[in-house]
Amino acid sequence: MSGREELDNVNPTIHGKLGERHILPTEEDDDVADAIDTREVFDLIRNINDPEHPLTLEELNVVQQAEVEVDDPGNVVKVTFTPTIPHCSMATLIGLAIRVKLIRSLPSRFKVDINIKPGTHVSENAVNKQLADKERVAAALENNHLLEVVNQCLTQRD
Amino acid sequence: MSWSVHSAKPYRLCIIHIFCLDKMAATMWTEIIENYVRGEQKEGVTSITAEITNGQQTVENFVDSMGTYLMSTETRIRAKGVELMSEVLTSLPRAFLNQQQIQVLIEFLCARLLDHHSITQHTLKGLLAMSSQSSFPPSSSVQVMTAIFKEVQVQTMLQVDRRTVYNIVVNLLRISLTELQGMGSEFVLGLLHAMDGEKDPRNLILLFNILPTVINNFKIDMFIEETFEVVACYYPVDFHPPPNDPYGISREKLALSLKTCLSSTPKFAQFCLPMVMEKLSSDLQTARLDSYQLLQACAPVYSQGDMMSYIEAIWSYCRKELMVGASVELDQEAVKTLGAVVKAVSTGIQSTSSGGGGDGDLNSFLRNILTECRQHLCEPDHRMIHPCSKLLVAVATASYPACIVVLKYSVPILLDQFHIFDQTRERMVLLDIIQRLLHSGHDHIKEADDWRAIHAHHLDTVVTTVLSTLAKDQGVPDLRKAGLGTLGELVQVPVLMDQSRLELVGQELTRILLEEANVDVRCECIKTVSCFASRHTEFVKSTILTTLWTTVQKGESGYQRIVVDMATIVTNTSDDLSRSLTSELMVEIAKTELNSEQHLVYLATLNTLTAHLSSTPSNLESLLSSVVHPLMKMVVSATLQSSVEAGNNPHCCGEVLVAMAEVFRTVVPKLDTSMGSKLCQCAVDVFLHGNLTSLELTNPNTSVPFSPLDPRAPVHQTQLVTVLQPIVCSLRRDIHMPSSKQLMSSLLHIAAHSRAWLASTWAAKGLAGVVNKHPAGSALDEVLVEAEVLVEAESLLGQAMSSGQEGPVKQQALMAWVLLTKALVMRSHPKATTFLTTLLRLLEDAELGAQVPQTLGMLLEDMGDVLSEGLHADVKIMYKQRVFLQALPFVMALFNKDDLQTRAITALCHLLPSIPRPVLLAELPPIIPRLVQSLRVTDPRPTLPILDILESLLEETLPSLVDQADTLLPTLLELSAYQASMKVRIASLKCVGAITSFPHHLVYPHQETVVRSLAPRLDDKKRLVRQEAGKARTKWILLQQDTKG
Amino acid sequence: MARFQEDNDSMCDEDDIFDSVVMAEERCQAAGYEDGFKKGQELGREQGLVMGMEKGGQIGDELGFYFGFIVTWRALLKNKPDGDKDVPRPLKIIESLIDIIKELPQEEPNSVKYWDIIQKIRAKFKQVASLLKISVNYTPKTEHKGFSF
Amino acid sequence: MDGKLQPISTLSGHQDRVWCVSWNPTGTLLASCGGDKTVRIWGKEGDDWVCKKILQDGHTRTVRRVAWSPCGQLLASAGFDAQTCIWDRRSGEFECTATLEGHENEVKSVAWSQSGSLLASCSRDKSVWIWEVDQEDDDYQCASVLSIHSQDVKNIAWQPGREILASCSYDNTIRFFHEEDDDWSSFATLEGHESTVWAISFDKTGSRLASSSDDKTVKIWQEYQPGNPEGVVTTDNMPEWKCVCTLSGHHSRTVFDINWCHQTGLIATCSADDSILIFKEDESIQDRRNQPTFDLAVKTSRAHTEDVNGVCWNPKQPGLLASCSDDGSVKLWQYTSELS
Repeated sequence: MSGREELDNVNPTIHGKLGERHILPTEEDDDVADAIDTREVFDLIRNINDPEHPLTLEELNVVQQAEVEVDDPGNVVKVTFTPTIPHCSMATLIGLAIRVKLIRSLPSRFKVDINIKPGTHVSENAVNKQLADKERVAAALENNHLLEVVNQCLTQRD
Repeated sequence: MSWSVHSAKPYRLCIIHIFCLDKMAATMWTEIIENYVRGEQKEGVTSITAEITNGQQTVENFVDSMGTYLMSTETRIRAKGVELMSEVLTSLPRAFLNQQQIQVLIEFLCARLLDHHSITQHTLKGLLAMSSQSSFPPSSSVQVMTAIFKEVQVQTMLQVDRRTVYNIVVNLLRISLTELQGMGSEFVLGLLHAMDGEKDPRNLILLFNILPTVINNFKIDMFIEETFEVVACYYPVDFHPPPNDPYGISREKLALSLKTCLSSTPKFAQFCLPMVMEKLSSDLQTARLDSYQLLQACAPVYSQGDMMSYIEAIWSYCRKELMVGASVELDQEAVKTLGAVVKAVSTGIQSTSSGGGGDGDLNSFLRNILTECRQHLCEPDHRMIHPCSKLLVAVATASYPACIVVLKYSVPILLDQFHIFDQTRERMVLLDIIQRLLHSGHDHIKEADDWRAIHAHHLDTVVTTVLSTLAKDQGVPDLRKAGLGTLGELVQVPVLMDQSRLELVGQELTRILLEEANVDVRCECIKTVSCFASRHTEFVKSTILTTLWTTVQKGESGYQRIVVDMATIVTNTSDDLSRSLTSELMVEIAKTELNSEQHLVYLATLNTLTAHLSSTPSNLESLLSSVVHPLMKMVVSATLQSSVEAGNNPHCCGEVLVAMAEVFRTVVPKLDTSMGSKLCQCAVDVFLHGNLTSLELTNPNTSVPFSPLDPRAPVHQTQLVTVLQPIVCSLRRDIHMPSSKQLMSSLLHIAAHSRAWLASTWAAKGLAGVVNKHPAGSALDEVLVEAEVLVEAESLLGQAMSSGQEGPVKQQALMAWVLLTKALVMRSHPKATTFLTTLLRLLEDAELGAQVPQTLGMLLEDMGDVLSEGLHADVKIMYKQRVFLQALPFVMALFNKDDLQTRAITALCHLLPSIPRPVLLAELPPIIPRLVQSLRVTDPRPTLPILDILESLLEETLPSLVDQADTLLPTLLELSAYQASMKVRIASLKCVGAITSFPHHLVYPHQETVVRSLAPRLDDKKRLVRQEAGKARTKWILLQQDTKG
Repeated sequence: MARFQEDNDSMCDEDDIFDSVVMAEERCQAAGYEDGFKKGQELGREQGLVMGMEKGGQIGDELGFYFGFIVTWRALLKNKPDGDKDVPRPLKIIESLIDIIKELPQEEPNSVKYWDIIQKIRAKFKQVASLLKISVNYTPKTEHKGFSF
Repeated sequence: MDGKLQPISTLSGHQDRVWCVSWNPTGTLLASCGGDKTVRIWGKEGDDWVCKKILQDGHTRTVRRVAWSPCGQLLASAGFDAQTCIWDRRSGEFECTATLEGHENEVKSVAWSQSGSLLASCSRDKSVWIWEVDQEDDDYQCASVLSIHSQDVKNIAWQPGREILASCSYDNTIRFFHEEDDDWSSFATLEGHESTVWAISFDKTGSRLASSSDDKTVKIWQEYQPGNPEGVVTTDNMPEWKCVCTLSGHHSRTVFDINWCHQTGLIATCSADDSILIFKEDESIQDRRNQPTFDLAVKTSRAHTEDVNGVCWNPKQPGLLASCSDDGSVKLWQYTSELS
């Protein structure tokens, strides 16, 4: 709790959460193939914990379903996220958490692009470039300290 | 040494002139005692106690014969002596010793306290024994306590001995409070001194429990602070019970009893409150938690003044807590605390309007917090409004004066915001808060004027404002829900609802009930209407309900839904409304021109109503006369027509009968003995003896006699057994069943021979129900023998007669047999085993075998319509376990027959789910290998239930399963790719995930393999499978966290 | 209408009387701005100074670390017997490194050149360490907040 | 497109993504390395390619790149564990005879000079290290530490025939280094790529350099010696490099690796778009030196099921290409041109 004072954004606005996805009869049907859609991808990332607040990225509006693009046949997923404040020093970590979550949960065939919503962060390009560099990401995930931090963001709080 | 000799004197003196020394007796036990004192054998105690209790010897003799040891100059011997003596005294019956004896012994023991410290513990045991004697003379308690406080250094002793002292205190406080009060401060200080620095949780619990008594019954004013300190030093409790500690003392228990101490007297306030305030600022969540709970306990006890002087501080802490939102639990506690405190300070204050005194303070406090909250209330788009509103609601709920101030202030603000913000989300937030505030109001505010004051600014607009959110074009259902919620509160505000607004609201709500497509919104609307009705019953009845009912009667599309909604509304509102709807329904049901589908709808609704009404015993009589009998009459009279007419009479339709039976099943179990017997008698008269008079009916065409329980009777008659069954099977067990023998055997015949499926099934159920409750004896036994002949010998095993119908006959027979067996095993009737064995043998039967596994499931699961506890069935404990254990060998045997393995597995699938967990865990180990192996079968669909069971078991990390991990994982991973069934894929993925809860060293080696082989599952064509795969994979990936990091 | 007249007159009359008052606002504003600006300048200078000292301190700390290390090793190497093939190379680089550190310009630390030299020093130091087969590297005291990988 | 690229075989075994493939000088052995922390040595047995050796417990983290010494006896591996390992097979077995430490973090590439007397390594610590090799007693002495790049250095390559080193970086530039009065320094900076330059590869002559980048393009750079006929200005008597050709619009994502075949002159590129491309220079052009044209000879869109991380031409068998990918597989391909 002592860290509370050092928060970048002490008092964020929180937003409502989407309800659980309603299961359609077709999803129960063995023979129908359900395409991977934006909601499915959004469901993967919306519950990621913010590194600083006891809140999820969805509650902080860092990620929104509208900012998720999915092309299932084309094997492309694009996620744009919005840091809570323009100088948020955690932006890279959040981005990394999103990427790791998707690496772990999406079929490997997908190409995943993660970017900061244009104009919402001071060092937008630097962060984007770093998140796009798979060599750096790979190295990061071999760093136990970092890995732990990321995993904390990815472990369900209940 | 010298002192020990001298200290032995007082004993000799008292003994000598109190007991007449009897040398004979003295020698009695020398041997036993000798052995004991030498420490060679302990049994001595029991034999001595025995002889004393059965009067062969007296305590006096005993003590006497102890003399030499008690006087010995050797400390060890004296110690041993006293120990033995105390042991014996302890093991004496509670009411054995008389006052005089006790006094003497106390004299002696108290004197012992002066002796060597190694003797003290035994002495104390003796004293404890005395204090637990029922005829302990209260007068002596002072002597005992004084001696202890004077001579015993409690804190220097062992935990057990300290405990002995505390227990003595406990006893004495119980026996002789008044005498001890005489000791005054001596006692209090003594106790405080004795317990000062106590560390052992077991002792502390004990002490915390007696302290309130002391605090409230002794004059502690001169040393309140000392008293407080002695207790407070344990606050907040920091204690972590050792793993598997036998005493089951938890941090919570300690905290609780400590709380009761601290909140036991208002005198503590001056010290306690500052302490709590300090703890409230702690970073430790537990500390804060305790502090909130302590405050809640103290608030009602401590003086208003004290609480008032800290209320500001408390407010700011609670506020901080909610703003930060560290944990839900803390939030709730903070809110509760605030409420409790405000409640406490408001007591005795009528309204805050009149200034001065405590209420003045309260008033200013409320003003402060309201001004603090104002800004947040004006920002419905900001998260702060949520904690803020929670706090306000808590305050408002606390007391009348608080409520009125808060509402007067905040409701207008919120309504203004409502007009400023037109975004759905914000509006919902606002409505929600308004609703909760108004709700708090209804508990406190009775005066119309108060309400008028609260709604002063918008008296005429508020209702319309809220109604505006309900308009059709309001896109979002959630907003409509919120609107309805608020409306539900508004309609209960007296001043708001003049005739015109009543009309307005009434129309709107009716419209929603008729037109609204969204289920959630309709549910909310039903709630609202219910609130509405509870205030304006007549109005709602005459407008909304009437409109709805007419639409229903038109039978237009959606009428089913509406009639259900109506039922909910009336049951929420009042029995009167429920009754009137009931009678409306009965009228409809009586109409034979309606089609059976309508009948089913009405009967279902009728059932809901009866369920509600019958929960009040006083309603039962009227239900019998207005529902049960009329229905019975309906169906019986229907069957009196020629079968042709009966054919197209809905009252002869099987489904309708079943639906009616449901209604009966709702009412009958609730009937008391007399009502039950009457109904039962009537039913038997009608159906068994064909005596229609009790239904005021006569059989028009004598050609067809009314004898429904005769297998030869026309189908539309025999199937009446459907409505008979719930009556004869759902009664209390103490109700005597008239001509039961005849009833049972006719049911048996129908069950076995009737060609009508409906009749035979329900007859079988009826039979089972009766058999299960029927008192043991010849009647029952004969029926069972009859059954063995009729069902077992003829149909099941023997060659059934006319070959053509063999199939169905066997089916019926099996059904009847299963039900009978169930009835018997449940009451664990002597014949149960034989019946069950017959059934189990059938497992290998060429023809029926395939169906037996399912029937095993029937034996164990609750059937609902018969043989369930709710229907007063005779259910002996552990019957499921017995069935399971008897069945298991037969099932396991099947595994050895190649062609029957699948059958074995299906059997397990039906048995396992309904076996109580502990039994399962006990019996499973031998089966597990089979289960795991069964997962290998090429078509895993039948093993689905097993996968489900496995998942739950895996989480328990059952050792026998853990051993299987290496075989299990590959199989599960294989199954997780089983294309033919997503259910199998999902279930197995769940299991894979569950395995991560196994011991880390067992699973970690598999991590790489599992994570890699789950990767392709992420691309499963079914979304639900992908989700499970993702979950499972994450669990496995996160494993590494445990070791590294 | 009448009232309006009245007001109007009164205003005209009292114009000059109130002039000082009216203007006062502007004047105060101007003065206030002046003061504020001065204060701001001073503050800025102070902060700049502190900042500079801090940065300077850090660099000094780092260079000091290197310098102490290599000077020591120069001594050690010189004591080794002649003809030790592991001596000449590190020694040579140490010498050059010492020169570079000594010649580091004290002025205009903002020039690109200055930082190139610092970089060169760091690089050379690593080389020395490597040649001496010692794993040693300078770790600055101050840790910057933030997150990167 | 006048060529064909036919898959010959797929070598599976790596337990994680494969980062890099490299042929030994005689073209008989293929070394691969990757996320499973191992180096694998593949060779031909009969008609099949099989895994001959697995070099484990050299690195504790991902092995990013491997490079054979010109003599073919030594294999250098660069690891994320900040180490460079030297594997010696003179004994017949591959044994780790030296580990070069000094980089602060991930070593991303390693390269031997043509003479084999120099070894270069580069790292995320923004520095390039040059080691002098004494093969006899496995001694590696640090000749220079070059902290010139402003970001991590992705790859390095020695210029054939000369002791000149080129490096490319996350800072979007390519740098050239040479030795002057026994210290090393940078003499040229090639700017033009708009994002990380992932790989560089010299042609046979060394006068041309090909680079591949995160900006999805490939660039061809031409060396201009002092006093070159074109009159390209050179500074302090060092050659100048100019971009003479940019190949764009071929790859749709980052181009991770590029390899210029010294026998056939073909350029192979691979990318995060899962494809492998082969480019062939059009010899018919007059001014090939200043305005070369490279045509797309083959495009294999789904060469692998995931990102393709590395390509390497066999030094002896013309047109034999090895590739490796995130999908954990190494593949061998044979290029054939329809014309020939």
